[in-house]
Amino acid sequence: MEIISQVFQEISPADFFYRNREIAGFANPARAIFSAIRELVENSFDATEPLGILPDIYIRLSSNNEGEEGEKIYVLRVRDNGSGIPADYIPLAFCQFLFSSKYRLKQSRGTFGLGGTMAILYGQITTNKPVKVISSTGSQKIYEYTLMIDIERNRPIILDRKIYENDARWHGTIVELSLEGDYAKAMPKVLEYLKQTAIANPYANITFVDPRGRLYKFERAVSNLPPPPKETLPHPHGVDVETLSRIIRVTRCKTLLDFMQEHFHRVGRHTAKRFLDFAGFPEDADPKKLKPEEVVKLVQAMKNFNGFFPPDASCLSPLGEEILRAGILKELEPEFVAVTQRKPSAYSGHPFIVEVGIAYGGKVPPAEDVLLYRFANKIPLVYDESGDVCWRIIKSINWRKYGLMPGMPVAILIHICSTKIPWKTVGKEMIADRPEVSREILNGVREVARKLGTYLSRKERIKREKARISFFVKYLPKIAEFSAKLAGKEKIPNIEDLLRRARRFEES
Amino acid sequence: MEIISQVFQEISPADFFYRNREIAGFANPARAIFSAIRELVENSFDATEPLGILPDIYIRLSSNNEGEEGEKIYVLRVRDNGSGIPADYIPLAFCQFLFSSKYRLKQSRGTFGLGGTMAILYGQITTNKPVKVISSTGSQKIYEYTLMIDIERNRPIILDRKIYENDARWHGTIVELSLEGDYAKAMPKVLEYLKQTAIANPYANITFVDPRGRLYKFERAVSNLPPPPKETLPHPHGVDVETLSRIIRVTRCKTLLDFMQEHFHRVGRHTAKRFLDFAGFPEDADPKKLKPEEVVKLVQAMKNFNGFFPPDASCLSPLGEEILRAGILKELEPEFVAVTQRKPSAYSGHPFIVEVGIAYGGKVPPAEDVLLYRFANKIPLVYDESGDVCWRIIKSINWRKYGLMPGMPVAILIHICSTKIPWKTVGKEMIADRPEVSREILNGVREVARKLGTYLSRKERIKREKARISFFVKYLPKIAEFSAKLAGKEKIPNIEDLLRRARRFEES
Amino acid sequence: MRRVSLTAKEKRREVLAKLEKFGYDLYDQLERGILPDIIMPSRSIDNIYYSPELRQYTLGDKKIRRSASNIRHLRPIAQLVWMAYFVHELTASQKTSTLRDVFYSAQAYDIPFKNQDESDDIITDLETILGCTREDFNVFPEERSAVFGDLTIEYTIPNYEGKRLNLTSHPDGVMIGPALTSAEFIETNADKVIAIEKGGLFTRFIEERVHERFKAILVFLGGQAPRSTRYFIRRLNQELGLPVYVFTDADPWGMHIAMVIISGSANAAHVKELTTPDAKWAGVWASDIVSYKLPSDKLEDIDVKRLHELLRDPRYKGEPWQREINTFMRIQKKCELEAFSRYGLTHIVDKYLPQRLKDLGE
Amino acid sequence: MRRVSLTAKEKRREVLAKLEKFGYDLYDQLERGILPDIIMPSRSIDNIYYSPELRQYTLGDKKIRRSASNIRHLRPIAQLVWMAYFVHELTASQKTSTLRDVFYSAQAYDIPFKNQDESDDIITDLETILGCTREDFNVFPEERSAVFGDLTIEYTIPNYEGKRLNLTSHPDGVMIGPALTSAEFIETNADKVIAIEKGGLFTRFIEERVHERFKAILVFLGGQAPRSTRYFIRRLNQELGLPVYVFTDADPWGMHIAMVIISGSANAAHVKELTTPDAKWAGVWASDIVSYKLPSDKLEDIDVKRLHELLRDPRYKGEPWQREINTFMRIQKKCELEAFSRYGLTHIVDKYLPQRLKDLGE
Repeated sequence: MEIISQVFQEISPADFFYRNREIAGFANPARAIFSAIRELVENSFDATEPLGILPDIYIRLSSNNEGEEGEKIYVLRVRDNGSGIPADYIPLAFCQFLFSSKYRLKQSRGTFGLGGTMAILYGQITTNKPVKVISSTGSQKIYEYTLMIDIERNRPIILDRKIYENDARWHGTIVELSLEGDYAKAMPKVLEYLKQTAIANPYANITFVDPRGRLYKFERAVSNLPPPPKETLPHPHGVDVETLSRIIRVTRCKTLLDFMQEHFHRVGRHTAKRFLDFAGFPEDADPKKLKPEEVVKLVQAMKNFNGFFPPDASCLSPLGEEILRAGILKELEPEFVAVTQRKPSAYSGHPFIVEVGIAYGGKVPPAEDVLLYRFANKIPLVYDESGDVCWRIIKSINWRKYGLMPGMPVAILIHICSTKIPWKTVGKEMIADRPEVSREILNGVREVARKLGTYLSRKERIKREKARISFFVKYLPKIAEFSAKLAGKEKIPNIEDLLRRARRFEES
Repeated sequence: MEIISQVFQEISPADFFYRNREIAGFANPARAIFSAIRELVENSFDATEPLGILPDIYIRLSSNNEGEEGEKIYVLRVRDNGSGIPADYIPLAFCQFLFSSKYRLKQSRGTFGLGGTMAILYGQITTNKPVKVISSTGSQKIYEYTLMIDIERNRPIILDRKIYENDARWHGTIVELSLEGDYAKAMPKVLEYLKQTAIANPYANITFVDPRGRLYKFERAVSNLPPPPKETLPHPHGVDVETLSRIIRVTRCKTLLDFMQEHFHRVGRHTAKRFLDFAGFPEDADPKKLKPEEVVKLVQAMKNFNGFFPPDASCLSPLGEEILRAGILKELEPEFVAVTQRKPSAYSGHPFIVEVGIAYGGKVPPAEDVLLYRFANKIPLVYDESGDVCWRIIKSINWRKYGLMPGMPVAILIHICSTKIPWKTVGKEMIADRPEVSREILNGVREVARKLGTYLSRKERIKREKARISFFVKYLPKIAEFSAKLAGKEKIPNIEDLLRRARRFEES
Repeated sequence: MRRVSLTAKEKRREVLAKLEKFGYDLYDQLERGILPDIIMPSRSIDNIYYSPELRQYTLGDKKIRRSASNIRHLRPIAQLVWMAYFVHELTASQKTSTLRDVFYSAQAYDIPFKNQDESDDIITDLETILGCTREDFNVFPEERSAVFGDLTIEYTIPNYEGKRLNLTSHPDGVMIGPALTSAEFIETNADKVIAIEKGGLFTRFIEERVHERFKAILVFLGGQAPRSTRYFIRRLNQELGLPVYVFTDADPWGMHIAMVIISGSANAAHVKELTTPDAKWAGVWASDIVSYKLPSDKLEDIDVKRLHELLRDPRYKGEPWQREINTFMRIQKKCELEAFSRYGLTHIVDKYLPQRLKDLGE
Repeated sequence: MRRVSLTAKEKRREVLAKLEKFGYDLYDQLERGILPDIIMPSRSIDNIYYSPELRQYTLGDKKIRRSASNIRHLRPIAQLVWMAYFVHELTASQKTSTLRDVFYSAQAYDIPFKNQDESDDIITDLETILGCTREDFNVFPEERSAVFGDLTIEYTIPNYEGKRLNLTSHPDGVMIGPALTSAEFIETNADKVIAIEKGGLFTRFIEERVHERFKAILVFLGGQAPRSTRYFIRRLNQELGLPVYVFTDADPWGMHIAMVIISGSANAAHVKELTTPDAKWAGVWASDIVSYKLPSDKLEDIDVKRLHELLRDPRYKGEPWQREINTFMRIQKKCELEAFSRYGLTHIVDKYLPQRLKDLGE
């Protein structure tokens, strides 16, 4: 008996993400508005900051039928002063899935390389309108494309292309797309997102004009940028079989000793020798001739060898303590602030840095719980707080140990930057609980909490010292007075000498 | 000034999922074991049940170094008696992403078409070992492939292929792969998954041999299968611009009247006429000549027109009240059970059916909260309960209204089946909060809760009725006795007559 | 209304007669083959009115009907009849009982109460039906308060009938229990009554001979005064014509202790012999905190909430209530009677008391 | 230890002398230019022992030292000296005060206490140092209990000196306050003391003439008895040689009320004149619940927890304690004194009381 079998079919990546658009944050009209703004703003940041440009980002969301409730058609326009995109790449960069500038080993805001294209796809399937992209790299020309996505083939369709003179040598990118959405519902999260973005990126100018014509301006407070990330080699601790196989396929090294030094992060001659000895491979073995089991053995050895240097931060772009402090002071105006940048660390070979700030008093509202601001690669996370590892850690800490009681005005800012943020979901809102990462977060939080604890206890100690001296002055005369009365004596004992001695004793 | 721009790069779908494997449930060694078992078991169900085969599924997880703690290498083997896969399709079906039999408009367990391939990819990158697939469609041959994935190209690599005679005309598929994992940690969830799978699929035999050699057997309790799903046309309510454009591209219809009847679910001549009138399109318009704005207008009209028949359930394969009740009775042995299958409904044009069961007493443990079992397309969901819409709905219900107090032994089973489950994340563990879906769940839960409420209140009423009659018998003589004493009378009034009347009054 | 000067024996006879009539009514209905019913004034909140004439809470005209044909009423009616029978026995044999005793006694007759609240409630029903207080049928609460001063009483209880006692005979104060409640007043030289919330101050007043210096009968309230004590104060006022001054802590709760003596509580709207409408709240006032610079505490949330409730209460319409509530709100402070100790133990008696009595027109 | 038969006047003189010596010690140190210190027995939990000879809790040999050179001790020492001064004035002028009054009085001397707990604690320190009770220096608590029975006393307080009162003179019971605590015992015909936890039953016993029928002095404890009442019971036992029987509810709390009268509390381990080691807990026992079929309630978690604590308590080593604790555990029930009412109001007096007194060898 032969059974009629299933029908098989291949689909394109664009089709896959079209069918599963909710997984990238386009689950409903309110969320779609939020996600579209966020994805385009992140693209703008990535087109400016890493290239040394102070970001100027202008966002406009407009609608012809504002005032009615519920879902309607919006036009979203985002303009930046970034590096621009070379004309030939524009159609692919915006209208083809899995084509991006972000598939590299350095920190960038978007890590799936889907965001912008996903927003355009969502706009297309809800409005059937093309997207307009205007860009220049600062050359003599400005290019304007009118594009749609061929979803079944995962290819851009170029509907129109115009070229303008660029006398002013403007550089940047403008994206304008139509989409169905529900701004009334999305508004609180959109504004929270922009406000927190301004905290973590105090070197940016951000302007937002909303569909009701209201203007939100977040102005630049510092004019130095964080150090831009550099592309880096993979760290041996983070290498899996697939990565190693790919490197073997392309290497020109003839010996494992060269191979280790050439292709891995922070591996010098000495380290390579010690490692190969540990792993039990001859130094002169030809990497191309490794058998599959030997590749596995080499990967295992890389994971287990403790002698590698930890990854350095050059591929990362943390805020730095100065900018973090500036952002906190600007926004929260606290009585006390402490910040820390943890040493670079790595999970599964992905380097990351945790930065933590604490703020006490000032504009921080007193609350039962500590107020938590979460950032990943400088992006604020405004959804799903309670599923985040940061939240779990904050809740697990015994704050009393640091002299903090419920009801005190304390805010914690946690920023994790990495070449690969360990997201819990594709929605990029919750950080997963990786032991290496949560250890750094915990230690960072403890470090700033200790500083705050020290501040609070010093404040307390000064108060107490003043009280001590006043105690002698107050109570010794009382003891003299009443003991004299009890003893039936007329004369109260002379305690001047004792008081003088007590004071001296106190001061020593 | 021209700025050096970013470097662009295209990656394959396999590479994308390799880079982002945690989003498909392969975040860590414990979770990977669970996900690999689940994905292969689901594939086995999809290869048997819809084709009218009573599933026999055998799972074996083995390890050479069991006993040590933590991560190690396992061999996972899953065998089913399903339809088998035609020889030529085997490499693509298992070792190419976005190639699947599941991209159709009918209900199947896996909806991303990623699961099996993802497990194989994870095994490959952790162990560098190929996967072995043995399959026959019941023909004269059995094929055995040894395969790997070319991740950078998203293509299968065939390492070996053997052909055996199939005298017994065996049909089915065996998959055997190696992967790194942590069974000790994964065990509770794996066993919970299998137990709940047995509840929702009481027509299957499931056998599991774990690495410690323990045998878990879940035996078939009923031998009738749910009706298999049929492939269906899209329902007009669920059509977006992209879907409509694709249909227009392939249609041979010359008029919209024909077009509507030919390509959409449950649209007959009369409905098509009424709809086109409502939408303001001439019946004889040529679909191929619609302008982009007209396509959008037609889609909007489809969404807004109330005259379409609701989708029928033919493309869905719900459990049915009988099987659901059997599963509950078998596993929970409750004092009371009620089940309901809601009428088919649709969200964004995807038909779905919600089935709900309630169990009271028996083996259901009394607990503060109602015990919740969630199923999607017959798959139990065992992770992330609190993020699920079912959980939110259960929590939102005022159970007291149905006579239920905290601490009572109540379990709710919710099964949603659909051509497209509205997942919240790629991990397939949480159902998103779609108004159409949550309304059906809410109504389903209310319906069974009402039945339970009726049962409990009838139980209570019978108890009360008995109490009523005993009241008269008890208290009327007291009133007679003490009023006589107070009044100073020797004789107690005769109340026999009154008692008789009270009884009759009660019975009426 | 009953005459104030009813002697104890007459009073007892009247109560017994009322109880017997209550029993006869039910007996009669049963004899005629009718499921009996009982009609009584409603004590629900919408039938409780403040009566400016009586200057206390009182019940309106709304009646409720309990019928044995209603299954939910059967049990309460049976309990009520039993209760009437039980207190009839008690009164007839001149014994007393506590609320707690009554609760337990029911078990002997197989008419158990679920809890004491239920049995207390049935006693209140009986009070409402008969129009007299539970003390009239010899049911007393646990709480004990005390009296001290030049008043000679004559006991009416068994074994003590005709015996007399002067209430200065025990300088710790004489307990107000069943015996004193039912005693006759024979003779007094006092010209006023001073009621005091706290025991410590009561002892202080005795030690400082306030009863002699101010010709006062001193009553220790023990916080919110038990009903027997309120009844006793009323008798001092009505039978002997003595003005009554009440001293409490300066807070909303102390103020209300005075008010309940003056105008009664909503809980006791169904009885009419517990109030002393002419009694005066003599302090400590909120304004005293300011003028005497007394040590004080900040008002807590619950105090402020209580003040707002009192503002809406019809009993608090006039003065000094409105003035003092507003002063509390303004200064946000409260203090206790003992606060005067900061000026020495005798200050309250030497300075404050004479001044205040003068202020109040004494 | 002080002799039991010390008269009130002698006692007062002795207390005053102790207070003066305490003052002089401090004065002397200051005069010699030394930061003074005070050494006293520690009242910490590891210095409290159960003394089988004394049959009460008592303090061990551990001492603590409070030195004015320690900043944390300065304030308590000042408070302690002031307290000694204050109660010296009180005792000398034969006035009484409550704990609350003391708390407020401190403010006049600019040595305020944070709260009453703090001032109560300093009074306890003073008791420990001087080895006498706060009642000895005229500080009394708020709570009032009462006594009734054939005992003639003679007052020693000002204005009442030499006056006599028979404690049957007021049938509601005579309050045990400062005046009675300091009175001399003149004459009695009673041959025992019956102490009762609840007021209702106390009144019942009076009404049923228990004082005559059983020749008993009746004491109303009012729950956990105030220290002045425990002292009073001790005097009845020691000075008059009367055996003491204690009746409480049948639960761990009632049992402990009896125990505190017999062997004292850990809180008062520093004073030695509050216990009556020969007093007997006469009921209601757990075993009575079974043998008398009394209406009962289920033990609650907190009751069971308390029983486990008592099991470990050295005071509960002997009988009837062990037997009754085990019975409680077994039957998991408790009941109140009033529970006897199920057999009628007089049952407890007619049947239970004579039987129990006989059981106890009366």
